[in-house]
Formats: sequence, C-alpha cells, structure tokens
Amino acid sequence: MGKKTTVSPMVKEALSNLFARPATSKYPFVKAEVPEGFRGKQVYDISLCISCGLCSRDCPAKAIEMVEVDAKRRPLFHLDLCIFCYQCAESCPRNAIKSSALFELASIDKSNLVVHPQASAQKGSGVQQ
Amino acid sequence: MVLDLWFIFRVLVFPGFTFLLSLTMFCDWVERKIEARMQNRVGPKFTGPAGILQPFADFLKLLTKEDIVPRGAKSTVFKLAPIVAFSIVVFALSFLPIDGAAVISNSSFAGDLIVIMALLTIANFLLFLSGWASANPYGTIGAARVLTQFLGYDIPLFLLALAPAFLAGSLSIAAIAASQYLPFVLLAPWAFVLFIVALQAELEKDPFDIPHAESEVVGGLETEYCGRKLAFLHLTRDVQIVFGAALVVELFLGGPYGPVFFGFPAFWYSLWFVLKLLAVIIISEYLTCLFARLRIDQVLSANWKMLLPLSVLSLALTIALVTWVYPLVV
Amino acid sequence: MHFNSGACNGCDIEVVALLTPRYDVERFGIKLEPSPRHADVLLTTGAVTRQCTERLKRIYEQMPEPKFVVAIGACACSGGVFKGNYNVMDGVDKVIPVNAYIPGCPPKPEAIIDGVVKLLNSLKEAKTNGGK
Amino acid sequence: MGGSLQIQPAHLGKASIQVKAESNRDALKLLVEADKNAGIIALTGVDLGAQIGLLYHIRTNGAVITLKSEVPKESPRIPTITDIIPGALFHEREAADLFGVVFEGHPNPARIVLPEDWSENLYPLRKDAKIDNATVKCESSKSKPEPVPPQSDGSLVNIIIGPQHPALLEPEKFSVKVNGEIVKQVEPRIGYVHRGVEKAAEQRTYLQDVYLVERICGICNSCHATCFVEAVEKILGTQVPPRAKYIRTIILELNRLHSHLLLLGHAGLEIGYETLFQYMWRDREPIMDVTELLTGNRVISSAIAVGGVRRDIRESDVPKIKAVLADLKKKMALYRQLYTNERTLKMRTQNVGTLSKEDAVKLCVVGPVARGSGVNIDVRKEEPYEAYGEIPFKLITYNTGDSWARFMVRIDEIDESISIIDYALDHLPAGPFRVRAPRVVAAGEAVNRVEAPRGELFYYVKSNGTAYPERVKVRTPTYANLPAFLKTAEGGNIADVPANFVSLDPCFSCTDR
Repeated sequence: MGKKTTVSPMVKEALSNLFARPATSKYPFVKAEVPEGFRGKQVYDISLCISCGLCSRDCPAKAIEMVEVDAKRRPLFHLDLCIFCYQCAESCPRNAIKSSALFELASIDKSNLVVHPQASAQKGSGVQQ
Repeated sequence: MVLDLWFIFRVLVFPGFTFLLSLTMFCDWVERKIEARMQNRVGPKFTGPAGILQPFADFLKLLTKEDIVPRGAKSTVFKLAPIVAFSIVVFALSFLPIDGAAVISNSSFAGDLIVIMALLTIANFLLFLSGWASANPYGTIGAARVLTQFLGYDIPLFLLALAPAFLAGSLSIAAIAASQYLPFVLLAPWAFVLFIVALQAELEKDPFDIPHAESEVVGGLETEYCGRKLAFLHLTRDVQIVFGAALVVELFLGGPYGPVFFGFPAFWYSLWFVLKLLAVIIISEYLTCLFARLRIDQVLSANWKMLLPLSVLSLALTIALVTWVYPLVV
Repeated sequence: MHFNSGACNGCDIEVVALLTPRYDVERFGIKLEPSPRHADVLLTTGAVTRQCTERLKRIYEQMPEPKFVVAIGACACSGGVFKGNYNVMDGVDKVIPVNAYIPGCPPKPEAIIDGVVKLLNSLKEAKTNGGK
Repeated sequence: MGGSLQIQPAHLGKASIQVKAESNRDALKLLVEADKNAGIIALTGVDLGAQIGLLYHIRTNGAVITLKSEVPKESPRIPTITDIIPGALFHEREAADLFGVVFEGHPNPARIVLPEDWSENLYPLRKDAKIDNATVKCESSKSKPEPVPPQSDGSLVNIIIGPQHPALLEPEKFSVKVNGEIVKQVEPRIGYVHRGVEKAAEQRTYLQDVYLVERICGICNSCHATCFVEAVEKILGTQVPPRAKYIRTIILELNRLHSHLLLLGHAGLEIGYETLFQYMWRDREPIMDVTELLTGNRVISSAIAVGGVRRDIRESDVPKIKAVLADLKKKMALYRQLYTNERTLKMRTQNVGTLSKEDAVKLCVVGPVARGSGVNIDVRKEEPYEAYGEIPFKLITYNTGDSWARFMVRIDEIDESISIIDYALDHLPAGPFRVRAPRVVAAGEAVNRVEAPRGELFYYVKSNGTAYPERVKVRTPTYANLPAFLKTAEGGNIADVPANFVSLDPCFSCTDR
C-alpha cells in the first residue's frame, strides 16, 4: 500500500458515532430480555419428583445434594456449584426440573445460594397459578 | 484591604485555583464522555447530572483510600514528586490569561512563554522521578518512556510555539493572545496542525501514549501509586491536558478574546476561553480515537524524521511570511 | 481490577465484555485498572489453581483499603465443575475473603452488574447500621 | 475396530503401530524421512498397570499415525525425540510431569504444568497416585515469598511478564530476556490454569465429561465438546443423524465467529487501539445473543451430546440468525478496510513476529497461525467432520507470515463462517436431532481432530468398558502454537511482544487444562 494510503475509515466512523445513539443497553433500569430456553435458575416441582436421585447422580459439578424432606429424598441445588448445564433436567424421568429466566443470582452471603426443594416447590406452584 | 481580598479571590476562586480545578475535572469528564460516545458507548452517566461529577467522585474516593509506600521505593521522592508536579503545572496554568488577564493580574511579563514551557518540562521530569522512585520495573520503564518522549517532543513543540510568537512579535503569552485580531490558526494553519500533533505526543495521548501502554507497562509510572498520591498524579495529568489545550487556545485561537455582548468583559472572555478549550480537547480526543498506539522507536523516529524537520520548516515559513508577506497584506 | 485465577476464559470474556458498548460499566464510573494498587474491587474468576494461590494473595495484599472481592462464576464461588481436582483450591474464598458471589457458568454480564450493585447496596446498609 | 494392538486401522487415515521403546526413535525417523512435513500432534501417556504406554501421535500426509511404546513403571525411561521433532519439547515435559517418564537427553526437563512445589514422585495421572487433597492444599496455602529471579544477567535484562498482567487476560508467566529493546529469549512458564481436567475426566462418566471438557476453554467450548463426543461416537460406532451434524456445524461456526471477533478486538486493545476494540466487541454481542438463543447460554453452549445435539433449532429463529449474520457481514467490510488501510495499525502489526513457512512446518503450528504463514492445513478440509464435507467454503491462507497476516486470515475466515452458517441454515436436513447413546462405552480407543478457532484440536479417548473413560488426552491448538511465539519473539522489539503474542490467539486455559 506504500506511502499513499487511503484515509482510514475510522475518521468517518468515530465522528458518526459521536452523534449516533450509543449501543449501550439500559440494564439495571430496563430488564434484560432473555430468550426462550435460557438456562437460568432452576425451578423444581416437588409434586412430579419421584426421588430417584438421577439428577444428583448425573450432575457434572455435584451441585445437587439429596436431602430428606418429609421422609423423602429430594434434590437441593447448590447454585454456587451449579454450572447450569441442565443435565439434571435431561436426566429427570418426570421433568420435575425446569429452567427459568432468572439469572440475577448474586449474593453477598454464600449460604443464600441454594434452591431448597421446599422453597422452590412453593415458588414453582406460585408460578403455575 | 479591598485589593487584597480581590487578589485572594482571584488566586483561590476565580480564575484561580478553584476555577482551574473544576475546569480540569470538567474537561476530564468531557474527554471521557467524548471518547465513550465515539466508541458508541454512553460513558459516565450516574454521578451527578449526566455523570459530570464522576471525575470529582473518583478524586474524592482516591483521597480516602489507604496510602501505601511500597518497600524499596525511594520514599521522599516517591511521596513528594506527584504533589510538586501538580503544583508546578497549576502554577504554569495560572500564567495564562483566562478572563482577559492572568490569574495574578499583571503578572505576565515579556518572556513568560519560555517560562511556562520550561515549567511543563519540569513537571514532566517530576513525573519521571515519581515513576523512577517507585522501584517497580514497570514504573521505571514507564518513567523512562516519559523521559524519552518529552525530551524528543519538547524541541518541536517549542519551535512550533515560536511561530505565533513571531507573528505577534512578542514572547509574552498575554501579548500573543491579545494581538490576534485574526486568530493565528488562520495565518499559520500548518503550525497549528503540527502543534496539535506535537502536543498529542507531549501529553502522551494516542497514538503516542506509549508511557501508558497498559499491555506493555501495566500502569506505567503510576503502577505502584495508590490513594492520595495517585489522585494527584491523575490530577496532574488532567491539568497538563488542560494546560496543553489552553496553550493552543492562547497561541492559535486568539486566547480568551472574542465578542463581548453585554456586561462584564471578564465573563465573556472566560466563556470564550472555555469554549475554545473544549473545542481543542474534543479535537485531541477525536485524534486519540482514530489511531493505534505506535511503538516507542516509531514515535521517536516520527519525531526526528518528520516532526522536527517539519517544525523547523514551519518556523522558517512563518518567519518568511512575517517578514515579507504579511506586512503587504495588513 | 480483574484477576483470573485459573478460569476457562468464559467468565473472563464476560468481565471484559462489561467494558464494551453494550454494557459499558463506565456509566457507573467503573473502569478496569491494570495495577492492583489502583483497584477497589477485585473481580476473580476461576477455581484458583495451586500455582495461582500465591499470586492471588499477593494481589489482594497490594490493594489499598478499603477493598472488596467479588467471585464470578461457579468456579470462583466454590470450584464448580472442577471441585475436588488435584490442582485447584475450590474457590476464591479458601484463599482470600470474598464479599460477593455471582453464580453462573458463566454469569451473564447483566448478572455481574447486578452482583456489583448488590455489593454496593450491602455496603450502604452496613454504613447506615453504624458500620465503617 | 478394536482387537489387535499391533496395527489397527481404527478408521480412515488413522493407524497405530506398536514399537519397542528402544526402536522408537528409529520408527520416528522413518516417518519423518517419508514426509518432511511430518510433525507431532501429541504425546499421550497411558497407565497400563505395570507399564506406562507412550503414544506418539504423528501427523504425516494428512493422516494421524500413532506410535505406541511401553516403558516399565518402575523406571520409566525413554530417549527424547526433541532432536528429531523440535515441536515435542513441551509434550515431553508434560509427560514427565504427569507420568514421571524420564526423557533421556531432553534439553530442558523442567516442570511445565504442575507447580514448582508439587511433591516429588507424585504423578497425578498414574492410576495409583494417591493425592491427598487436604495436605496438598494445606501445603500451598502456607505463605511463602515468590522466588525473585535475577533482574539482569550480564548485558541481558530479565523482564517478567505475568502472571498477572494486562496484556494477558490469563495468568501465565514469561521471562523475557532483553538487550536494550531487543528480545533475546523468551522462557514461558505455563501451568497457572492447570486444573487437572484429564484426571477429572477419568473420575466422571462420559455424560458428565462432555460438560467438563466444554469448560476447559470458555471460548472454543463447543469445539472441545464436539471433539470429545466424536471420539466417543467413534468408539461406540454411533451414527449421528444428519440434522444434528448441521446443527453442530452451525454452533461450531458461531463459536469461531465469536472467537475471531473477540481476538481481533482484543488485538486492538493490545496495540492501543481502544476504539477498534470497542467496535469489535459491540458487533460481537449479536453473535452472543444468537448463541444464547440457540443454546440457552451466551458463552458455554452445552448443546452437544453423545449421539447428536441437545436442542433443535426452532424454525422461527432462523430469520433472526440470518439477519444478525447479514448485519455482521456488512460491518466486517469496515474492519477489513481498517486492517488494510489504517496506517498506525499496520505499523504495529506488519513485519511483526514473522514466521516463515519452513519454520511453521518445523514447529508444527496449526490453525490461523499456520495459514498466515502460507501453510494450508485445516482439519475441516483434511478430514471433514460433521457437515463440513458437504458445505462449500474456502481455505484462507496469507503468505507474509506476520501478525498482520494472521489477523487477516481471521477476518477472511469470519466471512467464510458467515456463509457456512448461511448455507447450513438453508440446507438443514429434516429428521431427528439426537439418537440415544448408551452410558457404558465398550472397550476401545479413538483419536479425533477438530478445527477449533485457534487451530487443530486433538483428543485421544480410551475406554475400558465402563461408564468412565480410562484416559482422555487433550492437545489444544495453543499448545502447538506456543513454540512459534517463542521463536518469533526472539530478535523482535519488546514493545512488539504483546502484538505478536495476541496474534497467535493464545488460550492458556486450553493449554494448561
């Protein structure tokens, strides 16, 4: 290209952007949209669960602990370990585990980062109503 | 007594310390905002209206942070250099006529252009010292780069500054600014363009921001600094940028002078000054966005092979014009 | 300030993406600083490998007070899929104190912003409750 | 398949030959003489009980030949091959680290992936290695000063880049010896991201391993998953339905798109061109959105499973994807102009880190780095996997071999990727997208290659008839390209190191595993 270079296209681009609308989304003030099928926080439906423990067995991150709830073994999701692959949902023979669009899971307390079978059962039924 | 109060007001509030500091913060905000917008971003937005207080908030935050002097650092120099550098730049800035007169009235004298150029160099040297004193390899390399670069670019910068001096027939900034019935940018546009380029290098902005090349030297000379001292280093840099832009305004854009519509001329002069200043800062920021960073050897060869001969040429051309052509026109 | 203590790059690129036009955290006055001395918040990603442990501690020590640490992603929170491997420490909080956890693999950039906002809110609360 | 270990034509273009440890070098020499472009892909160690098997995977004439030797576990010694194939330097050091094999005559047998303070005589990938996590962790949590290397060495000054450094998004350390501004020698210290994935893969089921290997690298995640899954499918003999092949291809190409955009933007950051970085990453976001749309996560797709893909492409999404691609194609014109016309950018990248074609072959580099030096290798062409055999696309090469050429290769490849995805979307076959795969995999072994954004990705999987693999070996493209960086950095300017380095698109989470 030698000495004679054409003008860099940046000259125009930068100037036009100065007056263009920024590409910035208005997140935290406008909710971020999440496409269908997003792998977010688990929703667990206790009424479908048959306590087989397949989810826990197949979890690659060992994030699912089976806990005793009303004398039955139920999955407890450790969100701090969860890699949101949804193998658990795939392994579940009864589709008791579904994903949600919830992704704002941050917490300043690590012990908050669990989806307890009972709590999420209520929440799950709440969504259904 | 009235005179003394007036004097103190001028030094501390307007157009002195407080005004200059707020101006610096404001310019820093403009710079960040313009850069963000050119990059299709929003930039600071939530601190104060449209994020205008962001630089101020950053400054305050740094003041409250823990102050660490690293082991192995040359403690006295490490502590003093940033503050002294800061005061020198502010001192230099106060020589510039802002509302029609310099901060301290009647302090301008015949050779003050040379003095403030020297002050700029000293400030850069102090910045070098501050990096060198931090005993961190990145700090030292960054500092060495500052030194190499300003040593190289000081000469063309000074040569170019002489062009308006010749046009005005004076080495006093106030006189140069005052003599521009027609801004010198129109009389010597080549010198203006070259001056901006040299200034870009002197102020270490893209494509000459070698001392700030994060990917090579981390934080450059600031690497080991934190808290209050970092705040002052940042501020020094920002004041330097304002100073550089102000120099352009004084030398090429007719200084603070412009049409006075009503009321105090001082008000209008300050307004014109700030507007022109912003124009220069926007141009400089625009240039920053256009280019990739050059390598230190490319920067130096660009200086010695291109800028220096060109600035000598520009000076010669200006002198020739002043001597033979303009007398015929004016 | 961002430090990768043995992550898969998934979270790291999301952290860098925060600076770019879509998320532009400079809106909130947040900038990525190159030197730990300039940083207020340390964003850590990755499960902390043994080789990184020393360096992570040192960076934490170099940061001036007040300082905060955010663990980004499952690995940084508690080791994630790598938990129990021979060369990882299972999470940042095993090495340095952590102020906020952001789970996800990797978390969306929005989730990281949300995490930082939650951290800031908790600081405000601590202040009104007579803290520092 | 399976059966005799002597010579087994596992599948097309791949063979393995059993050789005695003593005659290993002779066999290699024969291969190198037969094809002077022959290079080593990987060196896999396998614990065979009383023996340690060493598998030299050699690439010759577009095929992969595996030389198998065995050394006794009691005293595992074997002569080095680094004098025959210099590209084997790192591979041998790694095998020494993880299996305790002594390579006689290796020029620099230092640790490479394990930390310096790792216990002697503890080789994590041996099956009988007893790693007490508690003591290991306790040991390294004790504070100790980092060793301070000498600042200078005669006329040479030693500069340490990393492990935490803005030029490196990942923690790695390079000792750069400089004379003034000229680099004399670069000595890397990798292993900061070594998470022991290969060991972990042996402790998890095939089902879980797909997610594990995906997380080796967040950028080329689906390439890792695909490569692993294909190797398993080869052992199983699974026929993947055509629709799954096309969907995989789309996801792989999306991966390449986002990886290349990421790199080109990051390069802007390295050479101080922040505006370019911001624009590139802005235009990368829609690609992330598409990935999220198709797979449910922006970065890690988790879409690929043994036997197919986990999700189908919704018909309603196809126009959205096409719109994004068309938009990107328009934007790429600007970047191409920028890379070919912008002077400062060219000043920083042209004639930086030039790698000649001969050196590229000798050092066994792969991917865009090799293609930037005029070597036309691409696994997608050499050994078409998924739907690549049916989709027309060009193989991009540039001849200058400098950083600029490597960037240009990627810019052109982005355009190719866009048209590949377009084609695949248009020709998406109907039918199922997944077939059931068993959890237990019959005994066997397979090698597999995939063209990741950074180059050839190599997997070796050995199964023992259970649900857990016996051995998973990963050779990532950066591993092969790193020697090229060391070579090209020498004699260059220290300020060029970042630009040169980033043009290789280094990924250490891949390298260290």
